[in-house]
Amino acid sequence: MSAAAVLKPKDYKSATRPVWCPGCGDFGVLNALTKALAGLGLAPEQVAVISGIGCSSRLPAYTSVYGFHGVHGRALPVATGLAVARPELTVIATGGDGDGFSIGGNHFLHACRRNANLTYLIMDNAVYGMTKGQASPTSAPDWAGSKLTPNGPGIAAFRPLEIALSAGAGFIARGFSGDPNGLARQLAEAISYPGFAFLQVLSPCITYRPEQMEYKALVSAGFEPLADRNEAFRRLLTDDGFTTGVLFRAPVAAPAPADARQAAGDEAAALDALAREFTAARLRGDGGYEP
Amino acid sequence: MSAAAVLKPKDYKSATRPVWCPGCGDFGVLNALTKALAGLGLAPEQVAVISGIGCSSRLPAYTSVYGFHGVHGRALPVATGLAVARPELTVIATGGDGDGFSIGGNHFLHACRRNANLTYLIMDNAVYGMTKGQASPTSAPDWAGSKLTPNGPGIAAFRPLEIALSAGAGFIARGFSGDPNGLARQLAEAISYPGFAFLQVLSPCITYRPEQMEYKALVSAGFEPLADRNEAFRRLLTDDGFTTGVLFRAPVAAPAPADARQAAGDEAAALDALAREFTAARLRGDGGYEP
Amino acid sequence: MTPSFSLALTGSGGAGVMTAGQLLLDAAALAGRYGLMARSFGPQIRGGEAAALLRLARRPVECPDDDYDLLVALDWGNIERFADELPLAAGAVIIADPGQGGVPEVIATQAGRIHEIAISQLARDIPGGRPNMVALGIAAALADVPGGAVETRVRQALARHGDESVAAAIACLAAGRAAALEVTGHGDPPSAAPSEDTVDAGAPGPHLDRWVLNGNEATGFGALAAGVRFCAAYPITPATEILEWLAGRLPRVGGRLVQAEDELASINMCIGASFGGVPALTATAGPGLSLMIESLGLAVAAEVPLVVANVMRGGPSTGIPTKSEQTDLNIAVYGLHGEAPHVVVAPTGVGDCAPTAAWAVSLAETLQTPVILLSDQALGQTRTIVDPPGGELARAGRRRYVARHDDSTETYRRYAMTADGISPMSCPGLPGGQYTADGLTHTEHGIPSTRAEDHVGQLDKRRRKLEEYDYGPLWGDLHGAGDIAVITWGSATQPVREACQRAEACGLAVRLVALRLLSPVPASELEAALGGVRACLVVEHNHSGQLYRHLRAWTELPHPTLAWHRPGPLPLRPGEILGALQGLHAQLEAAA
Amino acid sequence: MTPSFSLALTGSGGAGVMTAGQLLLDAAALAGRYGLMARSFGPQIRGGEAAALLRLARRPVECPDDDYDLLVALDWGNIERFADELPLAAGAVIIADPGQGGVPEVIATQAGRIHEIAISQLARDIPGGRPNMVALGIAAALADVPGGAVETRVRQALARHGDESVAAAIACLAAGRAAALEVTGHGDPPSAAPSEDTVDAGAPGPHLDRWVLNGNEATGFGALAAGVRFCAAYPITPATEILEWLAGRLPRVGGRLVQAEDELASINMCIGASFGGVPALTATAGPGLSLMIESLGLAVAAEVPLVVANVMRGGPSTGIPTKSEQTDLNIAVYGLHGEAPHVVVAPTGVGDCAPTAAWAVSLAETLQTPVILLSDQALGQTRTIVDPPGGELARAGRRRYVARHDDSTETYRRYAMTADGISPMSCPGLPGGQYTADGLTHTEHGIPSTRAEDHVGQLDKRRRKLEEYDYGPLWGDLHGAGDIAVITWGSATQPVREACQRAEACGLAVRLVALRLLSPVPASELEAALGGVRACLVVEHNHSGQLYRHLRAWTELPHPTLAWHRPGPLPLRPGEILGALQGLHAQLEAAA
Ligand SMILES: Cc1ncc(C[n+]2csc(CCOP(=O)(O)OP(=O)(O)O)c2C)c(N)n1
Ligand SMILES: Cc1ncc(C[n+]2csc(CCOP(=O)(O)OP(=O)(O)O)c2C)c(N)n1
Ligand code: SF4
Ligand code: SF4
Ligand SMILES: [Mg+2]
Ligand SMILES: [Mg+2]
Repeated sequence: MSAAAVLKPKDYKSATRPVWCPGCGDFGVLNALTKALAGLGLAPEQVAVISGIGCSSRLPAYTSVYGFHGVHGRALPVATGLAVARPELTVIATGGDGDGFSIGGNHFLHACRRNANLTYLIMDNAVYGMTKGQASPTSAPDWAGSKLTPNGPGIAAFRPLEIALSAGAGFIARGFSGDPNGLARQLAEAISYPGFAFLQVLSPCITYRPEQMEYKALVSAGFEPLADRNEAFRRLLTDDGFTTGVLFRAPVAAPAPADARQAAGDEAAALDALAREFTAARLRGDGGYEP
Repeated sequence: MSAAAVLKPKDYKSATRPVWCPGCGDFGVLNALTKALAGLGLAPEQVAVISGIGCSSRLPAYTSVYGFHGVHGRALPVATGLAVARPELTVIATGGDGDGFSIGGNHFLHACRRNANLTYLIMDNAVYGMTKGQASPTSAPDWAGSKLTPNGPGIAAFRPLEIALSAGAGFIARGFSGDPNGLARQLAEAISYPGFAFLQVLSPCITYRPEQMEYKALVSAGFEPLADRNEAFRRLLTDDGFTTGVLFRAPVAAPAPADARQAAGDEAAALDALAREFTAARLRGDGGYEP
Repeated sequence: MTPSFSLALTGSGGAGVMTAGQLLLDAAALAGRYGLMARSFGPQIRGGEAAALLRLARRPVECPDDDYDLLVALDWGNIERFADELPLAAGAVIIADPGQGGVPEVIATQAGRIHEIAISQLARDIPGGRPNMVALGIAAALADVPGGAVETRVRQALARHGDESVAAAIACLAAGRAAALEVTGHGDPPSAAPSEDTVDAGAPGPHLDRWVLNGNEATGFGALAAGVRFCAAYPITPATEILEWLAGRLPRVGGRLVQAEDELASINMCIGASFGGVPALTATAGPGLSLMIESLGLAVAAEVPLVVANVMRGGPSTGIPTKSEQTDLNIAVYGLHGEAPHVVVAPTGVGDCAPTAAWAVSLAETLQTPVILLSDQALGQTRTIVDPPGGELARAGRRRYVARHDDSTETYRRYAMTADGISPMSCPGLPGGQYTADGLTHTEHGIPSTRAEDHVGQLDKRRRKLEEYDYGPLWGDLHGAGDIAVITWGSATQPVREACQRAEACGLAVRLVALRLLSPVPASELEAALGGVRACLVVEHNHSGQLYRHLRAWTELPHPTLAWHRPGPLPLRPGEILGALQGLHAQLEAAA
Repeated sequence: MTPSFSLALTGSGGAGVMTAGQLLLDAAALAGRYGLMARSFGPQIRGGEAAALLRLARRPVECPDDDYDLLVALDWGNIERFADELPLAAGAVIIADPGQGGVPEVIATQAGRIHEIAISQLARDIPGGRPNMVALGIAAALADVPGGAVETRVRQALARHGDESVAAAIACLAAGRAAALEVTGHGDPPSAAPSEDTVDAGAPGPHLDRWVLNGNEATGFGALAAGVRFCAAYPITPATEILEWLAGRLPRVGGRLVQAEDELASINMCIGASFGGVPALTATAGPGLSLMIESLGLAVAAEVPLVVANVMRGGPSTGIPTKSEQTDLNIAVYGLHGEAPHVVVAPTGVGDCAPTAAWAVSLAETLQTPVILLSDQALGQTRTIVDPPGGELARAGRRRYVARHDDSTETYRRYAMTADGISPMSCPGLPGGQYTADGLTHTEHGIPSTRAEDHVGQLDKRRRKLEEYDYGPLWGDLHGAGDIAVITWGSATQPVREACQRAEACGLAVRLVALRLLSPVPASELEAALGGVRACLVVEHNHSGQLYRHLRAWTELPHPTLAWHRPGPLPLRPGEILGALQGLHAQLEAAA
């Protein structure tokens, strides 16, 4: 595709038919994503969507950009490797609440700290959809809908936004799959943020959490972007989990990870110099034997 | 050892000589722990100390209680399994900041949520001691003391107390290895707490972070136990990382994980009943064939 | 050879083919039949096309047949997805609903007799009627499952939905039966006429004590019966049912289950519980097993008993989670870093899952080692009618030792060098038994050591305890006595066994060795079992012949020994194995 | 046989034996010698006892000798810990400082000539003098390393500490040298007199182009030279130096290193970078490799090139992190779940680390597969004087393909079936090449599939690309032509090679096959190399004979083939292998 062509949202969709159940919230997320990409005018080959395993993690193949459908819980490190190695690309990591907060929780913590330039979009349905409906970290302690925890998980639900803030994320937002336009706007903002941007999307699982069809009535666009971490914390203390919008946007992006990439210069010469560091000649302070 | 005998701190030490460098902060932690155990009058065989890998994780073998020196990063799940399977024991998980916050970060998050009855004591020296001094999650972004990150890790330091609070821990404290008496008191409180208790101990690494010898001048006993999560958050917003004491103590322990253990009753009869659930007889609604 | 009848019920999501299939299998059980039912789904998470694949017989059967005698299609949605899985027998009966459009080519081109029944119309004609109940009536009639048994089962299953539902279903059954007998010609079902060993649906009898269950449930039960009282769980297909079964049952025997954040946690939680003296198990599949590898090595080094039930699915990586393959033998045996000998066992059929799971628990506890039980999707998720286990199930018995508590001169020698390699083992709560379990190379006391004598001594000890243990007759099952042998394992055992029976019926005697103990390799038992054999075939359901390579590494196999194997997703069928056996035989004859 | 001189410098923490040892090795390099130095530490994290273990020679040597000719003890702190590691030659010279107490029994009882030198007193007598510099003077004198070379090296090393430091050190050297020659008798060093091939310390010459480095640095260099431009790191002994070396050097060639939170992250970061077209490597040891297993399977299935340099240490579990063992072959080859063929290679010595690392990178990139490079602590951490690699190092070359971007009729076939099994590979940024890489079984386009033709097709393709590739002569190194053969790999190669040379010197011709390619097994090359062999020995440094079993599984070995192996922590020494060879020879003679 030539850069000049103006692409529509549908141009960011592939021909592959989603495996999702009819009515699954993830359809709305796919729509919002394609809308956001079109809105930003990004060339599909400059975008990569990276995921783990779960219903939601099937998303990459339904787009026309580069995709990576990895293993359960590891979307973020794959995305980080790609973003660090190829900083000119637009990298979006995605997946479910189980993938991201349960098995992938450690990468979430450290991705927030590391602040590589990528967007992390979690489709949160408070359940493991793909494995037929077990409790996820965001399930309520008394949700007794799974045979694995017949009396409910019995433990406090995971608070994604608070954790992201504690861990150091610079951009934090919440969206709702039932509001594709709002979600597309939030996504576009997240993608444009020059660092790690986290976006929790409430995305109902029609099959194992049919009660989530009520989300529509519960959500309200209440967050206004705050630039101060402490204020954002205070705002969260009264959050009911259904407020949408951008909660926090750190004014300056933290520096890129570790040492900045240096110009490659003359590679052959550099390698030569490195090899010379090993020579015995160096041990007496000179540059080697050149007859 | 008979329960009647009054044990002294030294009775909780083993004959094994620590591998730690002379002056390592972990000696102070060992002393405080044995003091706390003696103070609580716990029988050594009723206590288990579980660790991962690192200098600090060597601690269990230096005690006379049951110990488990597992693999890197997995102290908490081992301790959780033990605490859930044997609720009458006193279970203490321990290790370093690398073990607990880097490779073990996910277990930390979920142990805070799960609230099993155990104590987690992190010896935080903001470095990987055992592997010769690389940056850990709690290292400052500009700490350039490691060849692996010659310009410093460049990313925000991990905030253990904030994360613990966000994740749902019910007891959160900070101690200092240079104050074994205060630390012993905090430890005793943590051990007595009927749920998950987290204790970050500033424990200098004399070898790779000699500048930490200054901690003595920096720490101050400033936390007073708060019972309100939001207040604790507010308190943390002004924390400099060197305030010690109990920050947070949730008034009521959350329930034990998942379903409560039921009386075993007659095992043989229970197994028999379970086997009968498989029979064809059940498919017609009766109890099987008994000629 | 087992005379049997195989049938498939297909339809789109929501059509209820799985319910119909399961009711038919249950009814067959009530009627004294044996049989099994596998489920096949399209890629949609829910609501896609589905097929219930049944086989019914008057003798025990535990594997699918070569092809299907009957196909009842509620509709044709995406039937081509199942074409590979649905080989139709010559002269098979195909029941098509004309209201669903023409018979698709993949089906029509197969040699079968197509009969039309307006299934959905029949259902619509009955108030509250449902097409899948009509299909059940059709299938039962053509599969010769007594109507009384079907009715009994349906009444019981629908009771909670009220009398009207039951009545509607019964009417549908009758309509289906009548239509089926009409279109196919009365009294002419493709299977044999009702034989004397079909039990009256109402009659009680020993057949009602048979188990109707899948291998996952059976595995959970065997573990529980052997003494497992702790489980840490992270869901994964196709192992989740083991965990779910235990979640509901452990509390009844004073046990506990924890849902873990991931498999790194679940395996270590099991280690913690077992260190505490409580027998522990977790269940997983390939990706989860991969994540447990490091900590399994810890369990080997620290000598912590535990069982991992690994339910294999198509690999590598995420592979095909819903399909069966015997593909994790390599990782199960060789996957640990360092020298980490442990035990690997596999059940040889659904009926063997409970005894093998119990044995796994008892081996783990006795030998203070992790045991990996290799089940697979075919065993785990195929609902099967089996005889309950014959003998007593094995039970956990851990060697315990407590230091005399006034003996303070020496600390507890947890890893003492013993002749049989099994050391005393205390556990928290026992006074005087304190020690620190360690994954570092350690002394007999458990103190870290880098000395050669400790390292080599403990390596020797841990190998010795596994190699010198007497595993008894459970190491493998032997059948037949020909001078051609087949070696196999796990779920391949049942199709191989049936292939051997068929070979025997054609006059070709075959000796079958089904290994239950996969590591350490029972080399001397195996070599004895193969005494006098002229040629050997190693059959398994994977791409590279993992058992074949493993046996080459550790035993002397007869010459020639051929490897016959192929990967999933299609199940192994007796006919293809019979073909391989006949090929080997012909080769020998030609050479002779 | 290599005439060589082996010596040990021992002392408590802070005594500076490692510095002295390293300066001696460096000086030997300046003097045109070859040699190596291993380090041994007690259990203390810092400040415990330590030993520098050197071997110096006039011909290339890359392994320790059977025993030590000289022991210079700065003090005796916990010397018994090193007793196993310090076998003294008959007539070895022991230099003891009388100020440190009597010579401990473990040393005194060995057959050696004990000489007393008041090392610390001599140092105290020199303002700013340090005992380790006196010890260096002693060792250099007795090892016949020219004083000029030592002085040159010491001047250069201490220059930044100022002239006074340098002067003090030089005085210590002289004092040590004088004392050593005095107590042992002038001109009577236990090694041969200075031979003509000892270079004048001041003279430049081609020997100054030799490399003085350890295998970890060499591995990092080889990878970098081959094209690696991304590394994700999680520290672990004894692999950390690879990561640290790269951290400092990658930026100079435009590459980047990220410190990861754990190995699950580091391997997946490499996958991400490589998916992005940037050759990637990570380094780890057994526990970390275990954690990477699941994602290595993903790299196999999604066909993502990458290299894992696994530096082996004592196992299982945490084992002995600081000691060498060849113990991770099993997990490297068989550790992945499902059918996940990939490549495993091992360098055959420190000098081979750079070329093998470069080859690993080029194989990964060409074959679109993960490659595991098996180094070990002995290779990784032994500072060695070697000739720089002879030929060009291999370089990464990935097969790229971009769909014509106006060709919109078909999406990119990333996993197209090709004759050689290697598919076209695009990467983000290339227009028209978009695809989704997937660990699920997939079609040629990368779309998830559960169909047999896709599953079997892709399994076949991935096996084919590895099995039909021409690996060229690097598959293994051959030496000698006897009718007894030794097969070995990795760091065992050097002691085996020396054993073969010694056997040859005693008239026993031995053929040596050192495998560099461990998986897929180069079966036909190996069988050809063993043509005409009467008997074979498989030598390795582990407990169960992992290579032996692996070769049995995949090749036909000569009869008889004996497995000779033992675990660490003690290094393999040529003498014990020679013994095994002679034993095999005697057995053959007896049978003949
Ligand atoms: C290592 C590993 N463990 C477990 C699984 C099984 N598994 C697949 S998806 C999934 C959970 C998915 O939940 P979530 O991420 O919330 O996605 P959703 O399906 O709800 O969109 C699990 C446990 C796996 N594939 N790999
Ligand atoms: C899986 C794995 N990865 C890496 C290591 C190497 N390792 C050992 S200890 C350690 C870090 C220790 O740091 P910390 O937990 O802070 O303990 P400290 O030594 O500082 O007390 C690492 C990375 C290991 N043993 N296992
Ligand atoms: S199971 Fe739930 S999350 Fe998965 S596709 Fe269906 S509705 Fe969506
Ligand atoms: S390296 Fe640091 S943390 Fe480790 S023992 Fe020494 S002082 Fe303590
Ligand atoms: Mg979910
Ligand atoms: Mg630390």
